[in-house]
Amino acid sequence: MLKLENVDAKYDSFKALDNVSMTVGQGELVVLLGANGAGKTTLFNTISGLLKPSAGSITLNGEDVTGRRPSALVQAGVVQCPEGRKLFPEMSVMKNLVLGAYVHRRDKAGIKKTLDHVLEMFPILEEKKNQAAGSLSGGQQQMVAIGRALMGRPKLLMLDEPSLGLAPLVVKQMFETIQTINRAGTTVLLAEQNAFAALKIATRAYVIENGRLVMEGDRDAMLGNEAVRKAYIGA
Amino acid sequence: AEVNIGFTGPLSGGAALYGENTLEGLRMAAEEINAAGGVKVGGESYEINIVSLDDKYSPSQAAVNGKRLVQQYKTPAVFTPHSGGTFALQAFNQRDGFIVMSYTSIPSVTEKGNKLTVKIPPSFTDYIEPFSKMAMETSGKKVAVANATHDYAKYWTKAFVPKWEAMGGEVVADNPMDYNKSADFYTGVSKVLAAKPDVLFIGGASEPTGLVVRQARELGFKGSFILMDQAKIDEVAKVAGGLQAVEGSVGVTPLGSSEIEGARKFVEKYQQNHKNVATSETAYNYFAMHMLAQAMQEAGSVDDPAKIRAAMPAALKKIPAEYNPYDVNGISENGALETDVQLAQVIDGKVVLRRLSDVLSQ
Amino acid sequence: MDLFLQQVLNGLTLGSIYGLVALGLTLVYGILHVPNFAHGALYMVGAYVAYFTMVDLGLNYWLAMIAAGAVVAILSVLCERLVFHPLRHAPPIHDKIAAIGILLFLEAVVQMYWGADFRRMPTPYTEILHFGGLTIPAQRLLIIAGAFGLMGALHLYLKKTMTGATIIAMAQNREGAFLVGIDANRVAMMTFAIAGMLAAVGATLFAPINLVYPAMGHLLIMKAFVIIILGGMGSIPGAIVGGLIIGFAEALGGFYISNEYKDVIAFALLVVILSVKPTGLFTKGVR
Amino acid sequence: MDRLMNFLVSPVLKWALLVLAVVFPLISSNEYHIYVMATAFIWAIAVYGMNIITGYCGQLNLAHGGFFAIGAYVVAILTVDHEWAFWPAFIAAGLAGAIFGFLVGVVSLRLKEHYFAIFTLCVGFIIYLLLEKWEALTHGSLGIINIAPPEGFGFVDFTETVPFYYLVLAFLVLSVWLVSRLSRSLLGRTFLAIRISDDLAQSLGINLMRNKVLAFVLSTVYAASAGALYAGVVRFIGPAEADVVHTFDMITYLLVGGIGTLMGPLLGTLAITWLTQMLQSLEEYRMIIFGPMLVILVIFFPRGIVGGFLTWRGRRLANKASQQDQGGESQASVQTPSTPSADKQEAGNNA
Amino acid sequence: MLKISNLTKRFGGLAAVNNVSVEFPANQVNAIIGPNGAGKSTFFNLVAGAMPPSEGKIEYQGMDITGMAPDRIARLGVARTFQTTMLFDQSTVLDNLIVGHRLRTQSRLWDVIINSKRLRDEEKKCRSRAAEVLDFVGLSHIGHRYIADISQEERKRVAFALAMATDPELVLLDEPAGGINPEETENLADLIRKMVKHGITVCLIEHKMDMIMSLADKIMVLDHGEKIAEGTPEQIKNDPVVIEAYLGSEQDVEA
Ligand SMILES: Nc1ncnc2c1ncn2[C@@H]1O[C@H](COP(=O)(O)OP(=O)(O)OP(=O)(O)O)[C@@H](O)[C@H]1O
Ligand SMILES: Nc1ncnc2c1ncn2[C@@H]1O[C@H](COP(=O)(O)OP(=O)(O)OP(=O)(O)O)[C@@H](O)[C@H]1O
Ligand SMILES: [Mg+2]
Ligand SMILES: [Mg+2]
Repeated sequence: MLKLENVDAKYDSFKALDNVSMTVGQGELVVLLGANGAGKTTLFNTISGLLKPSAGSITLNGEDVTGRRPSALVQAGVVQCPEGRKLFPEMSVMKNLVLGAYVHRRDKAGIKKTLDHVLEMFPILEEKKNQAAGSLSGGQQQMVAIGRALMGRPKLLMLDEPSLGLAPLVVKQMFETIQTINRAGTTVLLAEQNAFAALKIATRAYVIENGRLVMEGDRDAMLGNEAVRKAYIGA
Repeated sequence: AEVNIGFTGPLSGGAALYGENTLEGLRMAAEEINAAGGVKVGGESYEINIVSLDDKYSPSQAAVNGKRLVQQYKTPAVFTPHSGGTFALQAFNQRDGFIVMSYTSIPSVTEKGNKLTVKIPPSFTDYIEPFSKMAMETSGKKVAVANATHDYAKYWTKAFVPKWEAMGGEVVADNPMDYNKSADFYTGVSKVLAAKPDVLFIGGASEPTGLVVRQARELGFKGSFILMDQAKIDEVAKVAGGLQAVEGSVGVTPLGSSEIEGARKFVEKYQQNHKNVATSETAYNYFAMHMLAQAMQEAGSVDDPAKIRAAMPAALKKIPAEYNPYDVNGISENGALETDVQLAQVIDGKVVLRRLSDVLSQ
Repeated sequence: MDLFLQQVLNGLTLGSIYGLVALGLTLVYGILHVPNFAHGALYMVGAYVAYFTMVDLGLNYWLAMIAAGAVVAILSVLCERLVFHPLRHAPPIHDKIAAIGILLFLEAVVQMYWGADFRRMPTPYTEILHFGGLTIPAQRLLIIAGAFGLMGALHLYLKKTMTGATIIAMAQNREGAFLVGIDANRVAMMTFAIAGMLAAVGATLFAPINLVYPAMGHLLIMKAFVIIILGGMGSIPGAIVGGLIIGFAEALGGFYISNEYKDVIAFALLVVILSVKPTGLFTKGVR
Repeated sequence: MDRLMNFLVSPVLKWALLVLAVVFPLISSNEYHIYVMATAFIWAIAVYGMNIITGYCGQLNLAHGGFFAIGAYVVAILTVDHEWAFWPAFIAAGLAGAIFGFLVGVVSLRLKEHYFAIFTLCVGFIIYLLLEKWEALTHGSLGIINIAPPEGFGFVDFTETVPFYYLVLAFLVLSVWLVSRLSRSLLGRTFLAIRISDDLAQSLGINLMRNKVLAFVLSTVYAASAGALYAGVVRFIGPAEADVVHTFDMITYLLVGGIGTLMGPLLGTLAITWLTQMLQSLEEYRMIIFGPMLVILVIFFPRGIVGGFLTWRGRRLANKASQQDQGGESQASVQTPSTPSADKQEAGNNA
Repeated sequence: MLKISNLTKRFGGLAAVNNVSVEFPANQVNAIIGPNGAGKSTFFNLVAGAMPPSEGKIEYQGMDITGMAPDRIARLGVARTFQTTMLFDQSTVLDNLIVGHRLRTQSRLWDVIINSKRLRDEEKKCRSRAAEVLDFVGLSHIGHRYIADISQEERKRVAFALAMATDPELVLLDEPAGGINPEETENLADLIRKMVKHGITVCLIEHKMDMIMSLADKIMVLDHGEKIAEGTPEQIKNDPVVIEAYLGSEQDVEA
């Protein structure tokens, strides 16, 4: 479904991605592991078009999408739930969610359905739906961000550290939700610090270090790998 | 050879038009002089080269410009069309050795004992008595002051109010307005009209003055106007909606209506190269440039300001009438040019001219 | 009483124009998070384009208004593309300076082509209506009606349409807007176009009772800033109400207190209001 | 290369600049250049003041020009209407700057960000209007003429350009010296903490109001003193001196030089002043060049002359340091320090 | 150390903190946990004085500090870190820290002008304090780096150091381990232990349960602004109310 070939990305002169090649197959749930500053967010932003790669190519379903605008990619079904949430802080929770379905804006009934689905997943949002998103607690905002991404009915959903700042109970639910979404046919690309929980639901995983992909493997191989356990899962 | 003549005035910002107009007068004169072979001094003829610098109406910029003109361009004289610039230049003109050619009608410019200052236009104070007299005769004794708020207008009001009262008139409202910045004059005009005046004393730049006239008429004012000399009757009328809108008003003579030979010649020349109407600031500066050139010839020097200044009375006598749109006929000891001013009044939709001396002697 | 009503009318006229200009400013502020000091220059250019269309091309008033709106909208979009877009990551003070650069440039260009003269724009609506002792020139009625019509339309556009919502979304988080598939650049351009158009239409409405000259936007833009701060930056109702407050303060204050101090009154009002309510009248309490 | 760079930041440069400034009148044949330089120095003093409140403390004060005018008017009114000598009037101007600064600061510093900026813009405008309207005190729009020049001593006559130049230079050096001392001191660091975040500063036990007001008062004293010197050289002032345009000019100087840097205010002021003088020959068309130039500068040199240089150098040094660090377990990579204030678009998002 | 009685904070109709009474003893780690939006950060804001409470009383070392200005509270020895780390990106790490000790100094403008001995002494003091706390958090080697260039975890540590530089007796840490990986989290926990060993009382908000459980001496659980439990980690882990509201089932805690 998604294929990156020899992608480089730069901030000024600093190379944040170095010759990254990866594939994400239809229906897979691929986890991206890496320390802070390894380049996960950069990779995500490159895929979703917020950053232009300085070299290499990105193909989506066989079509070259390198350097496309983010809006075009969302249209094509690539939706990112970004690190740092990037909500519309002064809009109500509801408006935030509805805007998530911007590319489907003509499909009123569809929006309603996804909305119900999202509110069911995060009941607290139902309660707060008329409150300004910026006045929610950190964790609640994270829920809005995930919800907003889901509203875009993604084919490829990219989640950048979705469990950041969430309570354990919610984290657990969230991983379940991700799994559900994935089972229902959405391809998922997930960056997580919570490596264990992420790997448990993953199909495959990549490890990124200093902007380079250094390891790749399926779930069991990764869970069994001593180096991975040590670096990302903890004792 | 060449002689540089300096100019510092507003060429950008709100007063740019005014600055451009004054500068244009200098340029016209310089062209004529150069076409006629330049200034002849000691067997050599000098082309006049106008060096103009923008000061945005700021005195301090004028001072910087003045320094630059004198130091870098060795100008024996610097023209400036505002009192602030004049004062700033006067702080050092005697020491640095240049004549300040000031286009401002504030008398104090030449009353401070500066020996190298020439005040080009007549003092506005000359107008007050005849204006008042004419307006009282036509409309009545109740005046409302609604002129502008800038420095020059303030000087006017200060001199005008006591005079009007001394002549038996009454000031029923005093409500100056910012002509350059106001978005709308309705409030101000309706306020003064509420005092039921016979005469409105107004004036700032001509066009906003025209707006004030127009709005006063819209609000039902039937009396006449005294136009402060910065505003020109013809231009005011254009904005106000024709001469009938300013019926009864008194003001300075618009160049186009003047019968003086120099004025007619000047307007002709001006219209060859310009689309708009010639203004008095252009004409006065045009004259002043000619006079300066003449004075240089008389003095036999293009770089000794004291000599040039001293030669001015003589130069005035020699200057051809065609260069003298206002019949300037003398210069006071302290540097003010003198003329018997013509005044204008709109009667039955026509501009009628009268000599100042005539009005006062009646 | 008549005199009072006359002042109310004056306040309404002024307030309409102020509101219209402030509206564009507050919209652009929403997107840029930067006070666009060049907005007053756009207003001025609008007046000149209308003047040119009417006087030099001899077209009618409404065509002139459309032409002014279109040209200034394009100009405004150009400013966004060439100046503010590249500056989108810079701190606000940079935009302020850049905007001043634009302002100087536009004024100089206009002066080069049209000179610094005051010009007077004609209007087809020269009738003067009288109600009792009240004098109402038709153009003033047009100003009030036009301004409120536009404000209403804009409000509906922003509140009721999805495109409107995207503008607001953009204002609050540019990247967030990207990520839900909004073409943020297009929205930014659209906002600038609307703001420019509002300024130009405002100028075309107002110019016939005023004069057209290169510095005509100076004080207006200052007032517009007072208004958007008064109303709360980025707030649409704030801009409208703020415009009216300042309009009335000037008209009534100018009449009943002192015409010379009427600008002082407007600015002092702001100082007082902000001392009491430091974030303006219409900002919501958001962390 | 490195040696050159080190020279450029070392104190040697400052001494070199000072020597250059001292000999300038001797090598310049043209008094006009000296005069321009002297007025530029005056403005630079005011810009240093602005740098304290805006550059170090992070509060954009748009009333700065107003305080400059207050200083000028105090000197004008005292010397002309009350026949004071210049120097006592100069001191009074500084005091007036402090007193008004304190009053305005106490009211306005409760506001934040744009609200503070526009509030002060209005304060500046009110100052302007009052200077213009309050005729009994300020002579209104007529302005004040014949302001006393600074009294000299012995053979030194400050109405002459060259002595005046040295006088202003002395004040400038004093101002820069004080700012440099301030910026490196605990007090300067306190201001910086406030600039990062009010909340952070408060949590570190810093009394916001007291420090902000102090920075504000310092800046207004600078402005008023500069204004006083200005009155002493131009010797005629009108309300136009309080025009907001001057405030914008000062911001431009600050930005071009490098906001929050030590030499930025001076270099920026000199650069723009001379640029304007050079463009004078274009007359009314010069804004067609100057306007876009300003835009380009801001886009491509966002941190100004000094700031840009420091960043570039900082990055080089850091690069070197990390090369030396190689092998250490630190995996953080080097990057450009990002712009001081948070990305605007995200500003609203820092919930 | 810290005694809270009936503390309430309302935002409009919402009681973000609702009638909470609790006591945090000195010289140990006191943790606050609870679901998102439970009012934890708000609770900290109230203690630190960043916002005034609607009702209730806060006593610190027996002194009533309710409604006191945050800077005064800081001077009394309460330091905090923020949920989103705030530092001055354009300065070096060391420069960031020096100002941390400012509140323990007296120098005024006058000292700056005359470069008084007091100022010089105090600057030396601040500098050495900065070096000390930097050493304390184990970052001496990056003192010369620009903040913008250091990693997330290092930033967290610098934020700790900054709080430490104020010579606090009580530090409030809001999600110090947010966004950093398990190994680094462990290091951070060690650092917190070290702080306690140095006589500092810690109050901590965290979602990482393994960290909390191994670190805390006392835990308070908030939900919807109300205190639903308090006790030792052992008690909390097995409190059915807490499991229901926050932790989920036993196995999840380990995940
Ligand atoms: N806007 C930027 N400008 C310059 N450098 C950047 C920028 N954003 C990120 N970087 C650098 O790029 C590298 C990769 O960063 P990235 O945010 O992609 O890491 P990450 O793996 O997502 O880390 P985290 O777990 O902290 O989210 C880091 O060294 C970071 O400092
Ligand atoms: N300034 C405010 N205005 C309105 N509501 C607020 C404000 N601050 C906090 N709240 C509300 O108070 C509640 C508690 O927020 P708080 O930030 O204290 O939660 P928290 O426990 O820190 O959550 P998290 O773990 O997600 O950071 C939330 O529902 C939030 O929406
Ligand atoms: Mg990341
Ligand atoms: Mg929190």
